[in-house]
Amino acid sequence: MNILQVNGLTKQFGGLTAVNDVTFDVERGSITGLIGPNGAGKTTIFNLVTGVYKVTGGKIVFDGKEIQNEEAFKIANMGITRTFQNIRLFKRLTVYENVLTACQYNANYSLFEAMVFGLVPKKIKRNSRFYREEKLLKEQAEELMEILGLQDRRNFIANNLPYGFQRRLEIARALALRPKLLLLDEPAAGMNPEETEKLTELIAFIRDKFDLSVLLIEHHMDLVMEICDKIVVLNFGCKLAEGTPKEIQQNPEVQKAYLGGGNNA
Amino acid sequence: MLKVKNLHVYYGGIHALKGINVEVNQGEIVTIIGSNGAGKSTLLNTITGIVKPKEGEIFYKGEKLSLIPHKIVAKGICQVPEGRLVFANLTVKDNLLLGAYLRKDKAEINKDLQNVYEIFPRLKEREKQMAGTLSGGEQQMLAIGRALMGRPEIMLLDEPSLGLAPLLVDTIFKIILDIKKMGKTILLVEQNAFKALEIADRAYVLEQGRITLEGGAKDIASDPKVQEAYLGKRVVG
Amino acid sequence: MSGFIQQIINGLSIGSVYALMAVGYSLVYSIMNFSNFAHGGIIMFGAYFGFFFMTLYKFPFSVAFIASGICAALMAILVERVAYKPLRDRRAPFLYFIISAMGVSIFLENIIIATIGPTFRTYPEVFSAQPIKIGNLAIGRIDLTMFIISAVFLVLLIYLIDHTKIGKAIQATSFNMKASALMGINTDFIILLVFGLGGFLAGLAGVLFGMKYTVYPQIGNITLKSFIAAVFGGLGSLQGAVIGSVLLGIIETITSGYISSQYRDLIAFVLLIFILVVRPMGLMGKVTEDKA
Amino acid sequence: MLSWYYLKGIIMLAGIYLLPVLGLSLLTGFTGLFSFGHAGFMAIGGYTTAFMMMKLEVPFIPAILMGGLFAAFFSFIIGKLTLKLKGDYFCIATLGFGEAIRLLLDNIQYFGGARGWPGLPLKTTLITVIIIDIIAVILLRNIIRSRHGRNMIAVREEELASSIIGIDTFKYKMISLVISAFYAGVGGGLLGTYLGFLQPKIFSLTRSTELTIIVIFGGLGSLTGSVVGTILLIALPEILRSFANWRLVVYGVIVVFIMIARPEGLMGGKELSFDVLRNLFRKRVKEAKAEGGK
Amino acid sequence: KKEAGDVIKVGWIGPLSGDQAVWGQCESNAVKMFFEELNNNGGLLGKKVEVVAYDTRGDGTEAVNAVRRLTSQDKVIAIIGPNSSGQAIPISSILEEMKVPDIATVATNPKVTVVDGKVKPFNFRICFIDPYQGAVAAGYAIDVLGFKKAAILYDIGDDYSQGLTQYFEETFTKKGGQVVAKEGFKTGDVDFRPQLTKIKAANPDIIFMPYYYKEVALSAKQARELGITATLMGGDGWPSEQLMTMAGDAVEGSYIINHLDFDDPEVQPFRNKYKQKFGKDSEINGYLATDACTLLVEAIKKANSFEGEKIKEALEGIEIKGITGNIKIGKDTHNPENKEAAIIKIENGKYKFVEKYAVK
Ligand SMILES: Nc1ncnc2c1ncn2[C@@H]1O[C@H](COP(=O)(O)OP(=O)(O)OP(=O)(O)O)[C@@H](O)[C@H]1O
Ligand SMILES: Nc1ncnc2c1ncn2[C@@H]1O[C@H](COP(=O)(O)OP(=O)(O)OP(=O)(O)O)[C@@H](O)[C@H]1O
Ligand SMILES: CC(C)C[C@H](N)C(=O)O
Ligand SMILES: [Mg+2]
Ligand SMILES: [Mg+2]
Repeated sequence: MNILQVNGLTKQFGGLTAVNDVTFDVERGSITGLIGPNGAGKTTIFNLVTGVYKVTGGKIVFDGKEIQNEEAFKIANMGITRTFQNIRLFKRLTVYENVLTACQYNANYSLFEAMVFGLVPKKIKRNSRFYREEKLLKEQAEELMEILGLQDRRNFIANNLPYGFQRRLEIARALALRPKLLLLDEPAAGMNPEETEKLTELIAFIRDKFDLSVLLIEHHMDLVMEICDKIVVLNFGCKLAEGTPKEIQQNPEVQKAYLGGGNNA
Repeated sequence: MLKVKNLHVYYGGIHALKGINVEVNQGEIVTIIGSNGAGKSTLLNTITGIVKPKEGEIFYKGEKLSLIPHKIVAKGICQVPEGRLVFANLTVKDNLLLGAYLRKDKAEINKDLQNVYEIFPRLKEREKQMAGTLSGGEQQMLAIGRALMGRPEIMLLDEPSLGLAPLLVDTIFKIILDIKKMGKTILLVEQNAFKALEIADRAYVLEQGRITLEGGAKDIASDPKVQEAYLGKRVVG
Repeated sequence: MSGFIQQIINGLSIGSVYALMAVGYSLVYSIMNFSNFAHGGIIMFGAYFGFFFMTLYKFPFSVAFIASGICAALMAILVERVAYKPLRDRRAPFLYFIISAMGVSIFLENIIIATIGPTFRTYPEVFSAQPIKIGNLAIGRIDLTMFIISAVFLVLLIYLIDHTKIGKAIQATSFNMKASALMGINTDFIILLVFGLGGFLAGLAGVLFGMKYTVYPQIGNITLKSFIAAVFGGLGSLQGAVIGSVLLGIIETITSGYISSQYRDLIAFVLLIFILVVRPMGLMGKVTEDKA
Repeated sequence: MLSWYYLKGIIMLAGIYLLPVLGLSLLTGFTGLFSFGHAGFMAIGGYTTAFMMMKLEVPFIPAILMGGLFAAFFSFIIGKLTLKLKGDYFCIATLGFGEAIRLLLDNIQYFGGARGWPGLPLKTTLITVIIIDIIAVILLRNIIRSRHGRNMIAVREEELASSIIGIDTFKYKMISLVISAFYAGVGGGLLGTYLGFLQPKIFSLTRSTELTIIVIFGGLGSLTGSVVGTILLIALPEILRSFANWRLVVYGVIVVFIMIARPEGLMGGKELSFDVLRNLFRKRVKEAKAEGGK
Repeated sequence: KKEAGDVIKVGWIGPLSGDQAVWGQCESNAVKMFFEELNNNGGLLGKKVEVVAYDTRGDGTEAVNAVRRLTSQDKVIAIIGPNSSGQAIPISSILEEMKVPDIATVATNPKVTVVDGKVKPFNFRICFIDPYQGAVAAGYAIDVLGFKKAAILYDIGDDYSQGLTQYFEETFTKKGGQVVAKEGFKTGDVDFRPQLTKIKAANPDIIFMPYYYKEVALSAKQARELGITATLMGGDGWPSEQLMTMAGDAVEGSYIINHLDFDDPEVQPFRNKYKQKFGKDSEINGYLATDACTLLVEAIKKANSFEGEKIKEALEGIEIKGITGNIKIGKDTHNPENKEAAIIKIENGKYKFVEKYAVK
């Protein structure tokens, strides 16, 4: 069963067709790679899937529901979330606050409950949904920071984190939603080979631990080839190829358009 | 040519650079490797005057550098900053022309422009597009192209291969070598340490604000500690 | 019919007052990305400069006009240095600039009240108060002058910004100061230049305003209207500022003339909201999709 | 030295203004929306309260609550239309709204038009003001320290990122606006019954900008800052009273000075809570002990 | 009482800053000048008078604070001012609480002294009220000048302007006249052409302009530019030495309802003294503030006491001769009763007294 189906997806900016009739799907529980030269339309596809852009044509089906042109937050609440290629953290908040904020998805207490139970003696508070859920959120935030190795820098202002940590924080924030489908846009950018390797393990670990599917954009071929179950290759907005890492690596067209001699793989 | 002496930089309470000494000679490629948060970008930013050091001096051609960015740039030092920082509200072409802001030679500027377009044909196609809507990799090309337009004597490159497709990564390193051949000097910060060390003459390893290792690029590349920490277990290629 | 045409003329006349103020205001906005509420204060000072140059020092009009512009430009630069630069150096968010600007505008208005007094003053007559008459219609001479001056400066500024290197540097600086500095742009100078230009325009606007109406410490409040007009036209767009101003002027007069003068601003406001709902970036503002 | 009667007046006024300031603090400081129209919401609250009490003989407390609700209702309509607008565009819309409300009231002779509405019952007392203030601060603090408050802050920081973590940004802006209008409305009701008089002039643009100045002066994103800012900036003109016509000159200078000396405002995102005080105290004690040990 | 030795304090409030500062500064000057002179002439009941003047920015809430301070901190025995109803109305509860009488200078809304038929015990005033002035204007326009078609241009956001408009319109239509156009503008506006163009189309005989002289000058000039020839008429917001310099020919031939005849010999001493001392002419407020002081001093003498309540009682029904005419404070209204208005016509750029007039 596929968690995501993209069907004939097209996006135009003025006269420019950034994504042109692209069709592929992401199998449940898989890690699917989305690769292609710069400007091929990868990020644009993420923007379309997450509702940041309106589609020009085609269909996006998530978990059996058509979601194209839904509002971004609704799509997020259905279970798709992402990281950004150009990092978009809550810049002036701390690491902990970034993660905790994102955890909000897992709580249901209302504004009214918050107003009433916010400042009352513990005895009364303890039995409220507000108290229980807030406690839970905090635990979740701690856990996520732990998993992504952010505990040491929990009180850093996000903007002051080194690049690599900002990327991790983006992942942590995305995971807070307990997504069914996680879209990662160049998570390894700015990481050295050692760190990239750790990230590779982390992504696989996350997939299993959180029981989710991953759609991944990356230019680090070692990472892509190692963990992807399937790879979709884009070129000039069109799908160029689709297949297992092996197939893709040996595909001459992909080599010519993207890999270049294959010495990066 | 460029000499950094006992540099200390603080961000509020954070001691980001703890007494750095770096030297770059005319016509050399020098690379700085180090993990996230080591202080690489901080070093480059301090050289171009964007970050003010608390202690220490920077000499350029024997002269002490001022701390004012545009004066530093006027001396022929140019940086490709981390995060690209293209002018999102201007077209690709305007971005490139701004790279040549301090130059007056119209004809030469035009020649360089064509040259950049040759290296990155994608930019030529997108000449009139607003830079902010370019894809990540396209922006990176633009940032490099913009720096080339300034015809600097020394270029500070902060992770120039970031976000570029493998094919282009090769291109970029070729370009860096080409620039060197033109007699220019390069200070390169790279996560792709393997490639960086391959083209560099000398290298520094930066760890938590301190230089822990320095020497010829080949030596550094064969250092077991460096191999483990920065090159990954499987050295590819 | 002649009533209607007269109303349009009235609208253009009011609109050109707004326009002259809005251009300088919009110029500063386009680089600093914040609404410089001190602009009104500079305009007011411009009006006083012109008044004193002409009455106390007996400068001829043209000299007084330009001198007021220059004085106002220096003042704008001073304000920038004192009230904004420290904030800029600390990379403070734009809200703080706005508050600082409000402080400045309170200061400017009241320093006049406290020193030279709150009374109104009248310029000596330079342009004949007799309007140009075409049949039943009356067109004020100052109105015409203002209209022409706004138009000329608009064209000059657009040329400067869109077609010169300095203009590109201004745009670049407005977008990212750090990156601009890395291009070798002297961002500090660019900012002074913009404030100077904005201040110069404010000075001219002040003199013309003072001549057309009168000089008093609250002149600055009129900039509220040009502020609205600039937003209406699309912030940061100079063309937008002018078009917005003229439109606002005409909307106001048509409303006063044919619907209700009592509810004029209410109707203008509803229209403004309506236009913004349809075009959230103002009339001439660029609509860009947020690239993620 | 200072007479209690006079001091009481200032405290009451500060207490009354604290409400719209708190509302605006939520909107501007925590949600990142700038409003120049809050005097308009105060006006709606004030006139509604007066109408309820004078014409419908509703008791005091329900009447000011109605004032708040009515202001909130108006803000809801305005929000529906304009919350999609960004930055200054939204700000202009609120500015226009505030002015429009005043113009409307100027024209409604039933409420006295521009000549105002005298003879309102003088119900506002120091105790009521203080109790309402305390409740208002606590409620707001509770909101801010909940996921709802964090969502608002997220919207302030980065709208796009907020929406991809499932935050309905429009809804949270709306909640913030409605709550802040409610606070402003209640403040308006209290002001009317403190002065015994309402006049559209009282709710001028200057008043709106004053509120904004207070919020930013106190420090964006800090409730403590709003409280401290209100007290200081309401008291400041009183302190400066003897400067006569130089008063506002000095006021302007002080505002600019604070902004450039402490651009983050007095409190700048920090809160003064009992925990902080306690910790501060403990630290002092520890330090003292350490010193003593040496 | 607590007064330090032989000094008593009198308060004044009004706008020293903000957009009404012109009037406030003039009033505070006049009040200070008045008491200075009084002190030089031996003071009041053997005591010197100190004036404590506070700025209100013209704002009601500030007025409340200022009065709280005056009454409790400074312990003034009485207050002069403020200059507008918006400030005068909210202070009444404090005056009552602290038992300090106040004489407003130009707060013309009837409700300053009387609300719902009840007189406010400590609020007094020296000026006419809006209904009276509006009626005088309308009466004079129709009965004496014989104009039948009037247009009104007024400031919607200003209480005074709205008041005069209402009563002018009422009287004028009651007397058989017709208001052919009624146009509004907003405080702070400087361009009135759209409204005037509309008024021109209605072709009135007279245009009633109940607002202050800055706007008067601007609107009159613009009216003439548009070719409007109708006679203009205004209230006590008009008279100022500045009007003529600003408006020039545009106001020639206009009629003004004023408190006094500027050329009246009785007025000259104050007029000259003020000009000499401050280097500029007094606004109309200066005259009224001076009369308010005279009124207060007479009341204190009559009461032979500095106690608020006694002064208040003395004020009720007191009669004085001030520079703005004979003033008798009504017991049930706290207004000057039957104060005659002076009709002034502008001729050759001068204020020319026409006659004293009271509406029938
Ligand atoms: N808002 C926009 N307006 C105009 N063109 C756009 C816009 N967004 C993207 N594009 C163009 O669409 C193309 C696809 O961009 P996209 O960001 O999807 O590329 P990408 O595959 O993610 O590339 P990279 O690997 O470099 O990040 C690019 O050529 C880009 O210039
Ligand atoms: N503006 C800032 N404010 C506070 N701390 C900062 C700031 N910028 C950087 N730092 C801190 O300084 C240290 C060095 O950061 P720097 O960005 O120079 O690292 P880097 O080596 O370039 O890392 P990366 O490889 O991730 O780009 C880090 O610990 C970082 O958290
Ligand atoms: C727009 C307003 C808030 C400020 C106004 N322009 C002034 O200078 O006072
Ligand atoms: Mg991309
Ligand atoms: Mg870096």
